[in-house]
Amino acid sequence: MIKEIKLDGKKDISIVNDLVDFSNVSKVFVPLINCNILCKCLTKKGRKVKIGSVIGIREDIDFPILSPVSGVVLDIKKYQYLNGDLVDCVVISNDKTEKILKKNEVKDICNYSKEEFIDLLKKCSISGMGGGDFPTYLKYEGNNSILIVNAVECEPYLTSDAMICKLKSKEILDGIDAILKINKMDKCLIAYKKNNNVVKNSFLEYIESYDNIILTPVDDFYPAGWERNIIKSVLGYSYSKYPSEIGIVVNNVSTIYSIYKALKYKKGISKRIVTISGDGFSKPVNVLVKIGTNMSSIIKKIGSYEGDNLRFIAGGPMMGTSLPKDELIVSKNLGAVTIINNDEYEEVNKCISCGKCIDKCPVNICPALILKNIDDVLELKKLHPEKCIGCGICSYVCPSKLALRDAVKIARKKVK
Amino acid sequence: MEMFTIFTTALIAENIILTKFLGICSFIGSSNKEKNALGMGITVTFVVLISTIFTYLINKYILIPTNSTYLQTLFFILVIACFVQITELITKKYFNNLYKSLGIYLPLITTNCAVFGIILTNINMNYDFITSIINSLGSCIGFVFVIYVFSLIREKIDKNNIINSLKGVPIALITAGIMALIFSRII
Amino acid sequence: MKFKVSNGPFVKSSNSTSKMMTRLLIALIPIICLSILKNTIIVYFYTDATLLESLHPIFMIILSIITSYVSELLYFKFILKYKIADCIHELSKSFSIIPGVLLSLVLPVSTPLWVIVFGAFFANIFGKMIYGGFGQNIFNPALIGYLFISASYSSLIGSHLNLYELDTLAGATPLTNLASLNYVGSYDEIVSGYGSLLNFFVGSIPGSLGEVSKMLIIFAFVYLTITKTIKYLIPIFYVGTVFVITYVVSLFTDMGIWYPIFHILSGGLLFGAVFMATDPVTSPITKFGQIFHGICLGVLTVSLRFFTSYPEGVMTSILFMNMFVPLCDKIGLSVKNNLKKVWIYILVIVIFISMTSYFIINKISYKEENKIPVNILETKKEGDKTIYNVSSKGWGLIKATVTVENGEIISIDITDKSGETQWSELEKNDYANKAIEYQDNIDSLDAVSGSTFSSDGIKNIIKKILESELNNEK
Amino acid sequence: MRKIFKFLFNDNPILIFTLGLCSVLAITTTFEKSYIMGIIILIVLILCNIITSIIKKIVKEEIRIPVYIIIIATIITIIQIFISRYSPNLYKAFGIYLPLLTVNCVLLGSCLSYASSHSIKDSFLNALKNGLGYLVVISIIGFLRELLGSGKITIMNDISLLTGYRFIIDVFNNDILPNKIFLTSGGAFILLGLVMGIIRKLNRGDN
Repeated sequence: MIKEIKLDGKKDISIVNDLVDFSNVSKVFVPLINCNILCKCLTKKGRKVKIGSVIGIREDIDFPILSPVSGVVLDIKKYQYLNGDLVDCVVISNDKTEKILKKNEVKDICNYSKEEFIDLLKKCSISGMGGGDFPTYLKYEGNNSILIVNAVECEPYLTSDAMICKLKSKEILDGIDAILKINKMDKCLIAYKKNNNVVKNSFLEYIESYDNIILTPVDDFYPAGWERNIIKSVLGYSYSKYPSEIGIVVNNVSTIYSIYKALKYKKGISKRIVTISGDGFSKPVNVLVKIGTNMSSIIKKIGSYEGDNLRFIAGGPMMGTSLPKDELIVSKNLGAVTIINNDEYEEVNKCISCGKCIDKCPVNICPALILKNIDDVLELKKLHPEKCIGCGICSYVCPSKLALRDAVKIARKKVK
Repeated sequence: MEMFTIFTTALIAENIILTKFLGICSFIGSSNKEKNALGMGITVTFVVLISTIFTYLINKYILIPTNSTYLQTLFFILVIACFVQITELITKKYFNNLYKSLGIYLPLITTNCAVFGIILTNINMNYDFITSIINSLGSCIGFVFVIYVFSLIREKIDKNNIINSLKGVPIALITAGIMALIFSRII
Repeated sequence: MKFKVSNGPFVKSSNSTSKMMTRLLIALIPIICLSILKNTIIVYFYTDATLLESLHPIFMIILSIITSYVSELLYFKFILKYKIADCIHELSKSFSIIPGVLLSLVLPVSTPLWVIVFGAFFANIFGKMIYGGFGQNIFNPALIGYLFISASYSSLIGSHLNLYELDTLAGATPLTNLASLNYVGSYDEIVSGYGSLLNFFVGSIPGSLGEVSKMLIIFAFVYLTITKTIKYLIPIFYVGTVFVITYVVSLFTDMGIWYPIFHILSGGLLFGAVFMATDPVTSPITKFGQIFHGICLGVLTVSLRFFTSYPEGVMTSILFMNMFVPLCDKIGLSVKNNLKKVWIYILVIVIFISMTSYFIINKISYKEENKIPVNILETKKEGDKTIYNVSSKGWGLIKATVTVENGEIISIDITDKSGETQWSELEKNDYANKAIEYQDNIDSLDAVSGSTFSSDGIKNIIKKILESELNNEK
Repeated sequence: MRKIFKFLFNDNPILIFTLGLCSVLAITTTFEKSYIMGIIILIVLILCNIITSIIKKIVKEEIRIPVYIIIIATIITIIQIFISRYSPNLYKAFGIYLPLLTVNCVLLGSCLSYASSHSIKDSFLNALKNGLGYLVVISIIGFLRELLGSGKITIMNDISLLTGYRFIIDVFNNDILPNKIFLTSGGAFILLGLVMGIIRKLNRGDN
């Protein structure tokens, strides 16, 4: 029995207007972080870098961080990352000499062996762009039989995945076909929301020519985009810790596009689509930005804020965190920036232990009890806060409007 | 049926904490954590059962024939005190982990009114052997039952923001009072 | 540009605590209206009670609401020393109207008004405020008020019948009537005194203010579960367990299906289950915890109804089970972590139910033979005299030989009285011979003060022997 | 007044250290029983403190507890015989709580912790201080319980054999006040909790 809530997507306000390109930016701040683990910086001030040269590395699995632009490293300073902390970033001035990449373009992207494929993914530092920022090559190491492409995007206001399907559906399907051949998987399922016609129409044009790629609709409820829910609603299987145990790989649709570009041009991605929307923003739109650009400069160019009691949120309204100032640097896993005016939800009361959050929690833990024993670590260990995926349903459903999701986040830090 | 009524009255109606007020010092003192409460309860049951047997034998074969019943208090206290000393030594030597969990409660037992109270009620009501065992068993289980439930409630109460003049023992006493009122309504 | 930081998701559901409380009130309003209709309007027209007297129930409800608000205000003002503005703000957020209404609906109709004020004051202060205000109390505040009232002024509460019922219906509430028939009886003894079961369902039976028509309560339950304001698992399992146990009892004492239905529809069971037991703050939070809580409530209510002198088991069992809410949560959590553990608790539940039903059946059937605690060891016949060797339960054990001649006891001599500590008084006024004189109506002979057990022992001997004499003649 | 209040309540055994509650709640149903119990405990406390401080050098470390218990038990049995001789119904009223005094935490606590390490004079003064504090608190609770519970105050009833006359004040008997909840066991707990809260508030008020 999948625990879910109904949410109205509010997606149509930003998908209608087309992509705005802001990729030629003067300065870039590349965050030295991967999967919330800080990485070591390999460059110094004043060193010249080209697109794709390694500027940082994550020690435990020596996963490289590449420079999205060519230019000179100005210095390494702390800037605001999407989870709200200050992360040191490599500031690179962009000399706008985009190296033409035609010469090492690969004609047939299918003739890679498995080891070459995994090594390529690691060299081009491909990581999950749906928000998890998990290095993708680790998912492909085992032998898997089914690939699921997650184009569900169940967060309200977010349309970056839908936009990339709309523009690059042919390339995505080629990429999927190449992955299936290289890893000898037998089929791929593209999961999308039933009423999301943009994704459906964009894939329907080219889907016939690929026999083992199937478009499977998923019904419209909130945590549909979560790995476990997708696998359960699409295939009906369930697993204990990682999907690779039962031979399934789940990838975000923009990650598939970055894999395609890595196979085609042997280079990591340097640009990314970010949705800027929310009812506190004048012109909700999708923008194509370089990784590392500072969002405040872009927002000033597009539109202005409306309303007074506004919240600036990195990510979607359900899973995102609100930030004190809008100088947010774009990282590979930043999907959207949402600006919401938040004045009618102020009525915070005490917990009346009504049990709604426990009924609706997809990972089956008790957020209310975690909030009650927040400062007793022994008790917290029994409540397993580490299982939480931060989906925010508990705070959404809570009648007293308590901050349950953040309490569990704090508890997770305490238990670690 | 007779045994059963004695057992249930000792368990709920004549509950030694809530109606007979015995053992309140340890009840308030050790019921703030669930682990302490269980440890205390088991030790008390352990000590009471064995010492009821001893005191019954002493009373029947030494005190009544020499009709020096006024020496009762002295003898029973000595029995309990030295018995607690013996159990302390035994548990320390043989089952060490039991000693570690019960260690801090054993000296506390000697000053525990519940233990002495149960024995005295047995003697005053001059129950025969089996009924005194049943009675002390019932009251011990009542003791453990009340102290365990109370420790769960106290753990929950300590998290509330009570005004600081009522925090800690006074709020525990008031809750125990409400529990006593509920218990008295059951029989 | 600077922004305020606030936590948690930024899209929230429209549901809020105040909406839930208003839904609860909406569910309560029809019940209040019907009870007002039943207890005031009918009383006003059919009996010669003055307007003021018949409006008594309405005053009860209004007064208990006002007192709960005033007591909270006083607590905030004087104990917590808030300013007036903060007091009003806190008051609006702590919904003290619900305990006020529930308390007045639970009390019998003719309770004096100052008892209501006393009850509501204690309900709010001791039930909710000293534990830290709304959402932090251990016991259901309305029931704390009920507890304090019944502990201190139980005599003053008065009978459950309102003025109209006083002169039309003779008997007390159905449950006290059942208790007087020691829980067994045919359909017409227990039920038809109040019309058919339909009357129970519609609610024209005597009871406290809130025990009005069960139909309205069931409608309220359906409405509340659809709008998801109460924990629907607790009432279902509570009423279910009561039905199961009473059904098993009715099977063994062959009383038909109407017996469990009678038990469910009578007393405050439905009202307590839907409104009292599901108070969100004082009920378990985990799913299995609620199920376990409901079943234990059912078991406790039935055992209270059958074993104790109080006819009304619901309120006390809800209060008793409020103490176990942390325990039920602990059980619910351990089941949530690994499902295999659920079998242990199901086993415990099955043991609970079977034990209570066994004891109830035992208690009911035990009552029929009404055994006298005397057993005849051996009887010898000498000519027309029969000599009984008897042992009866006094303080210890009294052994005696009794000689009987054509139905008349002529002599008793006590052979062994070692167990009797105060035997001397009995000997002083030679109680045995006196008992022989009174042997026809032995109960009129009162026991010797200070040795009631021993004198009862002797009286039982006489009763047993006369009874066995009668059996021999038949 | 402030000094007396501080002398009595700042480290009162019942209220601050919650010791010796067992006998406090059970027998304070009438005012007379409570202040007599207070006097008994005062006498026992002084006697056993003096004796322990006298013999503290002789007694070795391990067998301290049994020796002190024997001392207390003997004193208590003496008093028990004394009471059962002079006022039998008081003895019956105390029931099992009189022999229970031997296990009372106040006596053993103060003997072990204080008397065994201080000189005779100090331990006597400490015993006096604790005893008086105990007496005052127990009589307050007894007074309140009886006043609110049964509406009358018995000053001299059971021990009439000794003092020769009975003295019971009848305060109020309307149907509101003598509310028998204070005589029940629950009422005693609640009253003690409230009194403890109030006194703790007053204490915190001044220091």
